[in-house]
Amino acid sequence: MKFGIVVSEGPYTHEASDTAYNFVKAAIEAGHEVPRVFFYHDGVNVGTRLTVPPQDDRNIQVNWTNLAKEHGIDLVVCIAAAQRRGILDENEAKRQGKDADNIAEGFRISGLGQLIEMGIQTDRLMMFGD
Amino acid sequence: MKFGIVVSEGPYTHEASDTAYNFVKAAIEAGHEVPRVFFYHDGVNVGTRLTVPPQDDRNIQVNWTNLAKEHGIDLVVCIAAAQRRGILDENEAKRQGKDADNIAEGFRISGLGQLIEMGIQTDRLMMFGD
Amino acid sequence: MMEEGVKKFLYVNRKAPYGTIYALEALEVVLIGAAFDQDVSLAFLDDGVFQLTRDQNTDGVGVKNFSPTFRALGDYDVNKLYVERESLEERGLTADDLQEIVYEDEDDDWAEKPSIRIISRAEMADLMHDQDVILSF
Amino acid sequence: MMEEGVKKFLYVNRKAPYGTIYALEALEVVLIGAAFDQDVSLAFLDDGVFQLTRDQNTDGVGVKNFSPTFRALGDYDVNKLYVERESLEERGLTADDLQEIVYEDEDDDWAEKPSIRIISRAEMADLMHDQDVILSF
Amino acid sequence: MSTLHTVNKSPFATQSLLSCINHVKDGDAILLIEDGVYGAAAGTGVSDAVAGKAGSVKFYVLGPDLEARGIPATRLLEGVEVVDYAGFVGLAVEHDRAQAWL
Amino acid sequence: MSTLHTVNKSPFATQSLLSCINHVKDGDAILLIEDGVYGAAAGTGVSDAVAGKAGSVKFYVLGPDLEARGIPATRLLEGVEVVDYAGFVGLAVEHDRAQAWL
Repeated sequence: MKFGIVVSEGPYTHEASDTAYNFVKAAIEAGHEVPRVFFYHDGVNVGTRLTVPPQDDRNIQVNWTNLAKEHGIDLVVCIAAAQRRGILDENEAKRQGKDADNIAEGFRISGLGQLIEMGIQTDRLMMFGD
Repeated sequence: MKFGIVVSEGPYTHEASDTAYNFVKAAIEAGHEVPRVFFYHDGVNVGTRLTVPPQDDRNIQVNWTNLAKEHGIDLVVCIAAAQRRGILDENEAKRQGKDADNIAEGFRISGLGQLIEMGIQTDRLMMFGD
Repeated sequence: MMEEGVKKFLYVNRKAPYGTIYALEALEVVLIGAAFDQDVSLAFLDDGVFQLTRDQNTDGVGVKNFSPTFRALGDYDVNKLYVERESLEERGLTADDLQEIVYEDEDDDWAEKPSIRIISRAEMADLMHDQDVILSF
Repeated sequence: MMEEGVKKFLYVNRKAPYGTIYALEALEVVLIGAAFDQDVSLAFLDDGVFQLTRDQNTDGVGVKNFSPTFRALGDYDVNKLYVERESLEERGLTADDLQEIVYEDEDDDWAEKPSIRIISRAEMADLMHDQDVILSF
Repeated sequence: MSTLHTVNKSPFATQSLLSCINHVKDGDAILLIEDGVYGAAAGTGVSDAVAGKAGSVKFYVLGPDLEARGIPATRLLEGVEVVDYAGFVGLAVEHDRAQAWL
Repeated sequence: MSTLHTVNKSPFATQSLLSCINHVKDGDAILLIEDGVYGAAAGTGVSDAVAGKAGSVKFYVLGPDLEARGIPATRLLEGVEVVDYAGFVGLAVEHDRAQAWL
């Protein structure tokens, strides 16, 4: 079965991104497919490479990046939500005249159409938020 | 009278940073002092210079930066909360081996002691959060 | 599930506007989603019914007023806005407190019709149960 | 207000742990604040009482378990943890469901004493009313 | 000695207003802000709880947040006073401490 | 055709669980996760509401979230079943759609 996943809250502040991560791992272990995870609302903040969590805590961004690499998951950060919250890739930074970007490896910025498309093309849409 | 202000939620997602901003403006207009605003929890996300809000919306970071410049307000972003959420200044980025920083003009990163000190040195502590 | 066909999408709105951004960002999904030719419905229950009230004026708070956008939904062929009666009642509201939102029915000589349909809690449960994809805000 | 003296600081904890970070980050403020030699109290009411329950084990969720830190508060001279009885009762909890948290009383030959004090809702209201600075989490 | 309490959550969504009401002292003030302003309306499922406390505690509501949400002054509970941000500042000055029911 | 409902908020803090219970259909399942797991305990202010619905709807609770919060299995309401993340995935597969009560 194909799962589409939405993460609606930022890392550490809410448990949503942890629950989503644990769900995706379990789904893949059970033989299901997770073609895409869509990060919306504060969820876009999961996709910054600038987090420095305490050494005795998990690194939520790195966990997602590794899981995506291993299983070919498309990690999509919503462009509209990301711009409001200051998550940019190199292209967007250039286009917006910003002098830095912060997107993490394995994440890409794209439009809300990717969320709808995910809803159409998967068998179950799971939302994790606040 | 001296007000200390805590902002506990990120920009756009919650109204907290807007309410705090409107409160601080009104306090200063009424002749009071606001020596410091302390950004904690997701409030640290107010201090990124990478936000690109829609053109017909307010720019929360720029509003704070301008208000602070005009009235000499110390905008302090909590270092522990900021590291978890990926808000870094140039020094912190270097220290943590990160290749970019995102702190906005007029904001500085410092410790939680600045929050306690603010509570001691002001007449009223006002918290705006979720 | 219809692999090639049209899916029923329900956008569930349970939060008040302005205090948090969920209502506004839900509306942004609806507007983009309208281009995908799916069978779209919006549900307003609990504090979500507050999103549709008349005369919202955000000048004093300096936050963007997005309530006029609901009136444009008809132009995007989004015309099924289900509002729960019990949620209105608990909040002291009636249908008259909500904005007038209409669409032009192309199957009825473009007659102007109301997009808001007040339904009972039981009907809301039925509506939710009849969907392929549920997006919660 | 005592411009030069010691202020009464109350940390109000009303949220459950782990679902959100407020409980953990409140504790981080308390630990730093302990160095400032103020008169510090912690209040646990509503879902905040869940922060103090025994036997928390976060291995399965992969989130950091910060509940042992409460037991270290005594070493920081933070030993007034007020827990509201009505909040416990509504949640089916008693004092026995909470961690044992103690401090050594330097005024009583370092005798070990409990830091947790179960108080009524009315006493909680009195406590809140007796503060200079209230930090809410 | 009295306290200014601020409540910023909808009373239909969370328990914050109720918990605040259960912890105020006579002579305190409760200011409803942000989504908390919905608690100031008459004829709702929570208006009895507010009205019942309005004898011993003074209720205020932040006008700009009311207007944003389209709540007309005619719908307010009797005795609830509307203030602007300057009034909010004034309330914080008048009372000895502020407590936010987040 | 049935729905898997997920509730991730404490029933003592918000109305999410109550609203979910008011909108489920017979044969649906409710899975309590994150701070929602507090709703699975017996002897609380909300356990009657959960127990009253447990006849027509199956309640599940996410074990790792229970353990994180130190809630022993002995405190669970009768009929509430504990699942792990694999069980969560299984429930999502078994039902025709998932609805998150955020």
